[in-house]
Amino acid sequence: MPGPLRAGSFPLTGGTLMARSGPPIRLLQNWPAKLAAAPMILTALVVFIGCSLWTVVHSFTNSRLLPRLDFVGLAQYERLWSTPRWQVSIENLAIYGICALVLTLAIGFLLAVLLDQKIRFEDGFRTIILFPYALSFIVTGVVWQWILNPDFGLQHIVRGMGFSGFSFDPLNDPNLVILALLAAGIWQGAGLTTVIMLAGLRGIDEDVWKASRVDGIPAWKTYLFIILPMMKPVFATCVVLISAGIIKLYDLVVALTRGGPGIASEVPAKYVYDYMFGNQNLGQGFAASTMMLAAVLAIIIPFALFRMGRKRHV
Amino acid sequence: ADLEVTHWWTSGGEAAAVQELARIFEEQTEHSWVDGAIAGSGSTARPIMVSRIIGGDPMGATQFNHGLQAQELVEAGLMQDLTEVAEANGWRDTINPVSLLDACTFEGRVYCAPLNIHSPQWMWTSLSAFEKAGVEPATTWEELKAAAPALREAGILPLAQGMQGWQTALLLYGMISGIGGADFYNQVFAERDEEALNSDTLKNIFAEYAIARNLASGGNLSDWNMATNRIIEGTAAAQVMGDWAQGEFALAGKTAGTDYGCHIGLGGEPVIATGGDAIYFPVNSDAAVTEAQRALAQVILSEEAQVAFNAAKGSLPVRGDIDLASVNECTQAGLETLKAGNTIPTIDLVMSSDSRGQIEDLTAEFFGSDLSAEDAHARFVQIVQSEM
Amino acid sequence: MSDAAYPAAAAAPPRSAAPRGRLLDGPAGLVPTRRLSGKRIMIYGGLLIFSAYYLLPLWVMVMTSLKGMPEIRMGNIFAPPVEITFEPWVKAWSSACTGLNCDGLSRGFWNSVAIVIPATILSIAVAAVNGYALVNWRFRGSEVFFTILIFGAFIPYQVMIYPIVIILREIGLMGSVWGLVLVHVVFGMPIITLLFRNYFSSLPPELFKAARVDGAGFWGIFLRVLVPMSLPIFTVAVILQVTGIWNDFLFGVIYTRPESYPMTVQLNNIVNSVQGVREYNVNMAATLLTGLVPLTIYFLSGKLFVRGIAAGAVKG
Amino acid sequence: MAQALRAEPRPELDGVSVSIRDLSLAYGAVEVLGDLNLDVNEGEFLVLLGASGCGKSTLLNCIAGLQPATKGQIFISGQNVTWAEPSERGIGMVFQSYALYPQMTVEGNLSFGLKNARVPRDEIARRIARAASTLQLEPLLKRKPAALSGGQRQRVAIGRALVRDVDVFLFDEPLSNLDAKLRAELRVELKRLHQNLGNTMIYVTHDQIEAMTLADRIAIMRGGKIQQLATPDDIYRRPANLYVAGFIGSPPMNLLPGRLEGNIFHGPLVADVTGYDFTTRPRGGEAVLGIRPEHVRTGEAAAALPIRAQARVEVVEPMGADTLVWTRLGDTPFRVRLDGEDRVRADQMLSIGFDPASLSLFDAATETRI
Amino acid sequence: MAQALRAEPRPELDGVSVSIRDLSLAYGAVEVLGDLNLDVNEGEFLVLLGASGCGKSTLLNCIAGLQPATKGQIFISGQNVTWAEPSERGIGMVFQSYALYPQMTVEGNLSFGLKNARVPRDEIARRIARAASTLQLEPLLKRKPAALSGGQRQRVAIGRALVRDVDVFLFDEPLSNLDAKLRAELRVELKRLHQNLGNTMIYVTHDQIEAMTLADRIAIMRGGKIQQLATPDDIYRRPANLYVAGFIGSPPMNLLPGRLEGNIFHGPLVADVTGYDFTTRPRGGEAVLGIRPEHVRTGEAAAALPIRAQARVEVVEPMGADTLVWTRLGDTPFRVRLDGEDRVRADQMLSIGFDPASLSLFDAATETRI
Ligand SMILES: Nc1ncnc2c1ncn2[C@@H]1O[C@H](COP(=O)(O)OP(=O)(O)OP(=O)(O)O)[C@@H](O)[C@H]1O
Ligand SMILES: Nc1ncnc2c1ncn2[C@@H]1O[C@H](COP(=O)(O)OP(=O)(O)OP(=O)(O)O)[C@@H](O)[C@H]1O
Ligand SMILES: [Mg+2]
Ligand SMILES: [Mg+2]
Repeated sequence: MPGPLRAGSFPLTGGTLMARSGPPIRLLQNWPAKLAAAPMILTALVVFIGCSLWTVVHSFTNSRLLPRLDFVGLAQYERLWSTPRWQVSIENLAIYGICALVLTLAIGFLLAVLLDQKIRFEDGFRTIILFPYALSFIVTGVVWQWILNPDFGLQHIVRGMGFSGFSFDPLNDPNLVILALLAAGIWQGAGLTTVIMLAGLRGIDEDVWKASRVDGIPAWKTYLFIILPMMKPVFATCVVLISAGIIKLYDLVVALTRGGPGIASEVPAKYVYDYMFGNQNLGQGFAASTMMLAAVLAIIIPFALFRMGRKRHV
Repeated sequence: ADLEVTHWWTSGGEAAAVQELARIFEEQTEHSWVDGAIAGSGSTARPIMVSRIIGGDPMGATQFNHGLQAQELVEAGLMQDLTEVAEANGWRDTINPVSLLDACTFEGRVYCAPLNIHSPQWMWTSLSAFEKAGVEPATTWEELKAAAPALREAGILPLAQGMQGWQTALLLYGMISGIGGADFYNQVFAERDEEALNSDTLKNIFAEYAIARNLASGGNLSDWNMATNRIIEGTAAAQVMGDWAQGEFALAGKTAGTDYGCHIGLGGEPVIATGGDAIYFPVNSDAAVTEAQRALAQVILSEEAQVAFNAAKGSLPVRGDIDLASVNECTQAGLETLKAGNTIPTIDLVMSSDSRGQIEDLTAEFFGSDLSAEDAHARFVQIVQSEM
Repeated sequence: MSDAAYPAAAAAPPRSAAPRGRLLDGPAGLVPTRRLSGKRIMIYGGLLIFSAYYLLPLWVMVMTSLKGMPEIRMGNIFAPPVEITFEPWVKAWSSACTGLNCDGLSRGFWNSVAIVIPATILSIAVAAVNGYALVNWRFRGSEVFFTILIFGAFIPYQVMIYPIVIILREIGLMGSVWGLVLVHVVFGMPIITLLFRNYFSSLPPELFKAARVDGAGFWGIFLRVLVPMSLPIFTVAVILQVTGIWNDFLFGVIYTRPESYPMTVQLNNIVNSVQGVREYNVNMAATLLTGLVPLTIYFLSGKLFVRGIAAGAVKG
Repeated sequence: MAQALRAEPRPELDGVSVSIRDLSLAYGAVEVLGDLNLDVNEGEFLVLLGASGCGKSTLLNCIAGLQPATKGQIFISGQNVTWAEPSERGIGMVFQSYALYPQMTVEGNLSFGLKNARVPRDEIARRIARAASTLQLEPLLKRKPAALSGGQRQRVAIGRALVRDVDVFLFDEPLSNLDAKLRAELRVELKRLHQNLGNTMIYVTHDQIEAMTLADRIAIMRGGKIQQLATPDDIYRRPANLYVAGFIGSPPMNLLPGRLEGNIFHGPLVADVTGYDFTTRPRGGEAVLGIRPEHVRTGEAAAALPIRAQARVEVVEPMGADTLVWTRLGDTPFRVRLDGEDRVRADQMLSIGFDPASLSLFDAATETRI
Repeated sequence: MAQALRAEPRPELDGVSVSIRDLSLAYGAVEVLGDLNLDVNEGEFLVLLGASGCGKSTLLNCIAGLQPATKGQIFISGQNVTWAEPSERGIGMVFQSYALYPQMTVEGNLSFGLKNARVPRDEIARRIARAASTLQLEPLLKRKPAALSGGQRQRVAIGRALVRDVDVFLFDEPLSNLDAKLRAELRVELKRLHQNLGNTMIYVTHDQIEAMTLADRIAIMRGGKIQQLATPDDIYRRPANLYVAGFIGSPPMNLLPGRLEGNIFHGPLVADVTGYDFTTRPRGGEAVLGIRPEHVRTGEAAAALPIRAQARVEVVEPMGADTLVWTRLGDTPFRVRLDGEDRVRADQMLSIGFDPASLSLFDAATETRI
């Protein structure tokens, strides 16, 4: 007869009916699952939690090129918040984030609705809308830089058509550069949103459509007042995906504008990167990334609590 | 052994210079050069280099601007000690100015091999552009200002200025040393003298800086070589840029004096900042690689390499004992200034990357917005004073 | 029971209305479709406008890449080339320079392949097992770990670069392809695990229970019951990971050596190594070449991807 | 065209609420409805009954205008509505999945269609009040569908049809998603509703109990064709063909294959069917004899009947009020339904008997009643 | 403790196949099963019956080992299996959704468990052949589940349990996904299977017809507790409390509230219940009188019975074999089930009557039978 511990850890041993006769040991319960989930646990604990903590701790130091535990209190934060570039970055991220979120959702939904009209060539249209998602931000940046190039691109073409006074040069106009980022960002990202929304639309009970037709409700009203609210979970998925991308916005900026003209299109992630590596002030970079982390938590935690709470109450 | 060398010399002239260095290295030693170019600029490449070094996967040799950039790596013992090579080859005697070697020295030991001297404060002018506008080619900042209306009239951009932070900052440094003079430059950056910082001279320089912003408006340029290209094409009149711009001119087949003009500083007393690139050799565990590292260090300061490299790149050699008869008049002018001892330290030697980055941000913001000269001055003073 | 209880057949209502059923005048048959055309025009018009927005950059890329530099300088980026040249493609593929390396993208292509294959396989394998454990073998704290993982999807990569350098150094993988693979596994984990978790939780739990009664263990159930029925979600995961890893620049450049730089790094090098004039045609050709693999995958997979997304993403 | 839709009521459609003429519908090459004709009288409760996939919902959707027909015409209240929009047809519809608008309150669900049709506000209030009181929805008006039970949701869905003030109600398996108990209750409510309102109702189901209890007439469909259209009683007692006979009744009719020679049926048992009410002139030949389990008598009661046999009990299924006994005649399983009080055991022998008047005979070849 | 649990088969469990002792289960704070005790005899067919959410599946999963219990013990064939793996418990299980492995053939589905248990290959073949012949699966062995009808799938699922050669079968609503006709057929097949195999079977359903027809004993559950455990007949005739009375029977028992004084019940009707078989000493007080619709007689038959009343017919639901008539006694709806042959019309007056022996009386406060 195997001892209780071994019996617990090897539930498949023993006779057919006499396998385990004592209560199993807590930690060893379900052990293959725990073993298999070890990569996840390690990632969660070591990389996501561990690295974040490491970063937070070092944000209170004056580390420069190399991380050093030489604590300086809140000095890095004080400096961070008095730096105009950081303020501009935050502002840009807020503007870009809100616009990109709203526009991506709106365009994604609109396109999904258009694709849902039992059209011909649906596959073709869908592929066209989705393909930019396959490209890297570097590619996207290069292409849009080229299209928006004042000497060759859009401005040049429009002027060539006779509107010689036409001026549209967002890459070099601090006030318009966000538009360039949005055009490129949405170009790349709206396709996935469209596909998810389309899947969501297809998942809606046909009978609701029939009911609204019998009620004589025009299609646009049905979409707006009935279907849209039914798609809440789909929207939630999209919002999570889009905002994860927005907060990390970096590659596109580097590829398209390098933060310029001036510092007009700087974003927090770039601030972090530049300070950590370009300016060799790790402490400052860590302070900035801690602020980003805090912002993410401030958004996610209430969301997660809300969802958990809802689950519990149902 | 294979020696991997990482650097960010990827523009036309720069690449040609690296080519020369690699050729000589492979000719003179039995080692081979593995090129690790990373395009972009120092800020793209540096994190990659640093993370590889601290990640325990060092390259054989790597470019750094010498000065404070690599100091912490040296302190942490991650860099190869080259003192023996330096002593054996008498670097201290040949390197001119000797401050370049000092920048490589930490606690009496040598940790890097200076490669070239950058003199950032040059004004390059397009002679054809002035001709088109029907004005005398400007040789000083004041003349450029005077010629600006005529240039604009002729559809020529008076000042070709890339909008990236390091370029706008470079213009500012040039104005401080050019307009304020060498001593003033030292007071501001090296001594961080309160009086100098709050002087009318500096305020005035910022006013001039605002004028430069006007002269550059409408250029819509970002990369420095795009701006240089405007000078080569003759669609812009002047650019303030380092001597590496000469590499572009050379590549485009232009000659100094007939196609373009070069003027040290902005018209005042010519002073040259002596910074530049140095090659560092991270500590590694492979003896063969260490061997190759020492060989490269030796090659870098050899006469042949100094000539070939700097001729291609358009920069100045770090050895004072080289006769560069073949160089053009611009390099000649640089060399003379150097010989005369009219030098100032480059910004990397006196300011930390951190402060320098902040200054770059400030100037980039200044060029990309309508920030007033007064505000920019105030913030500049603050940044300099907060330097530890 | 008498017959009277059953009305005679004749007295019953007609068995079908056929005798009365001839057509009367007035509309009959299919609704004429003309009535819908206004709406259809709007739908197709809208789609075409958006398609133009999406296709325009691709068009510009292709056209530019087929022109010579003189033609580009003259003109209209939207115009098709007067004289088609494949020179830029050849140059981008085999001779564009970065520093001293003038072998174009070709080397990076194979490097990318060598990175993408192990990273995709490994990251999907790990994420699929995670999703499976999270749905079917919940243990204390499994949801907590999952929540942390999802938080991780939001953390900017820059935050992680330094500590990961240290971690990789400690486990001795810094600079090797396997280090990069590990990084991709870690950063691909949140979203792919989420996909698998959603998918597995949409499968009937009875299937899992039946397999347990049948004596299959943790791996038996996963490999022999669940994996064979998860084609749609594996397709999505493969597409997302292949494109994501292929397109990655940051990790590729930081965690590998120059000789194993992926294609995107070389693309960046080519695009940013300006030698005199920017060679837009070469840049565009290089860009297209780099995008070719993910684009092909998207164009080929079409419906499968959409179906998989529907299976894995829509349920919140 | 719009003119044609607004034609005058036609005398030949008097008393007919919904008339379907030669309706065909095909999805691509698959014909789902074939040349279907059907007249539903005013105030009638018509149930469309059939197995899954037989085209019931499709027919209902055609009537509602949710599915354009390939061919044929539809008249509602004497108007040709073949090309009319669903909302213009004067119909209300209730769906199996309720199809409530989830983010609106019950009141919003009821009023949304009316608001769209620009019905004046006090009229809307009046109609909602009326529907709510008819269906006892008053306490629920402010709730959202998520906070309602299945039965309540279905009542709201009915209310949404009710407020439209239309002549014809269409139901597509409205009770299928409810549990048995609730289903039985709502069934009675629906029946009461019909008695009170007197509207025409067309009701799709595959539950024969629903069909039997609710319908004035039942149309049994199969493969897009109507097999029999008659009162529940007729359908139960005189199924028009083998399909209907087998479909209606739970447990289903016992069907014994054999030959009819004169008035004598030779099969698993030999039966003199004199007394059977032939529909057509009886011809000899292959035939099927059908007898419902509840029309079979046992024991003493059987002895007095003209057709008799002995059978061994195989399985006994007590169901409370009655008991189902499975026996076998020849090779054919034979079910007998007994009162719940009767006690039978497996393996015992049972004398059974039945009356020719209560059986059905079918031609084996054409499968129609003879 | 471990020692005590590892005891030899226990004499007190002789003849008991599955024994559940003080089983409790809670999801977080929600108690789903509370201190449940249940003994299932060897070869018995036990049905767990209850409304949705009452914990039937949870109990079954506990027995199968798919859901660890919070407290209590489970014995199968005399062994304590409380902590054993599902595959080690000697059980086979069949699920409502079939839960066939979609990518395996029928044969693969049947053999999966055996292969896992490393049963020799020829033994596997033998068992599959046996199960396939029992369930007539031979022609299907090479097909995949997607190519099977619902009934065939469920037969395969049963086969999968069968090949395991176990003592106890667990069924979780195996027939709920099938249509009515198929359900009735498979029900009989299951009954035959039990008769042939003689294994212990525990069967979860919420369909009372299934419960009544299949069970040797029925356990009626509510809120994780067993309300009554008895034979179908007992449960039908002598429900232990009001919940069981209302739950069992379709249409459900008529329940009339009132007062019991001596042997006289005062409610919507006054009834002398002399002749009722009291369970406890009758006490006066609030009581509920229950009478099944099928135990109510009408017309002449009613006149002879001790309890009589007159009622107006409100709704008539013909259901083929019988007819359900809705009337009202006082304010309480009162259902009467008549033979399908009887003809009644709405609004007519009906004399009704019933026998005290066929009714049930409950204490209004405790809701238990008196
Ligand atoms: N959009 C469609 N395309 C092709 N065939 C269809 C479509 N909709 C329905 N059908 C087919 O038409 C036939 C009739 O379908 P319908 O929904 O009317 O059946 P039903 O009688 O309502 O069945 P159920 O009782 O399952 O609701 C079915 O065979 C179905 O497969
Ligand atoms: N994983 C779970 N977490 C929390 N509560 C649960 C969980 N599973 C079941 N429950 C709850 O336990 C109770 C019993 O569920 P169970 O599935 O046993 O009911 P059931 O009697 O089988 O119902 P049905 O007839 O609908 O299958 C329900 O109230 C249910 O909400
Ligand atoms: Mg239907
Ligand atoms: Mg259940």
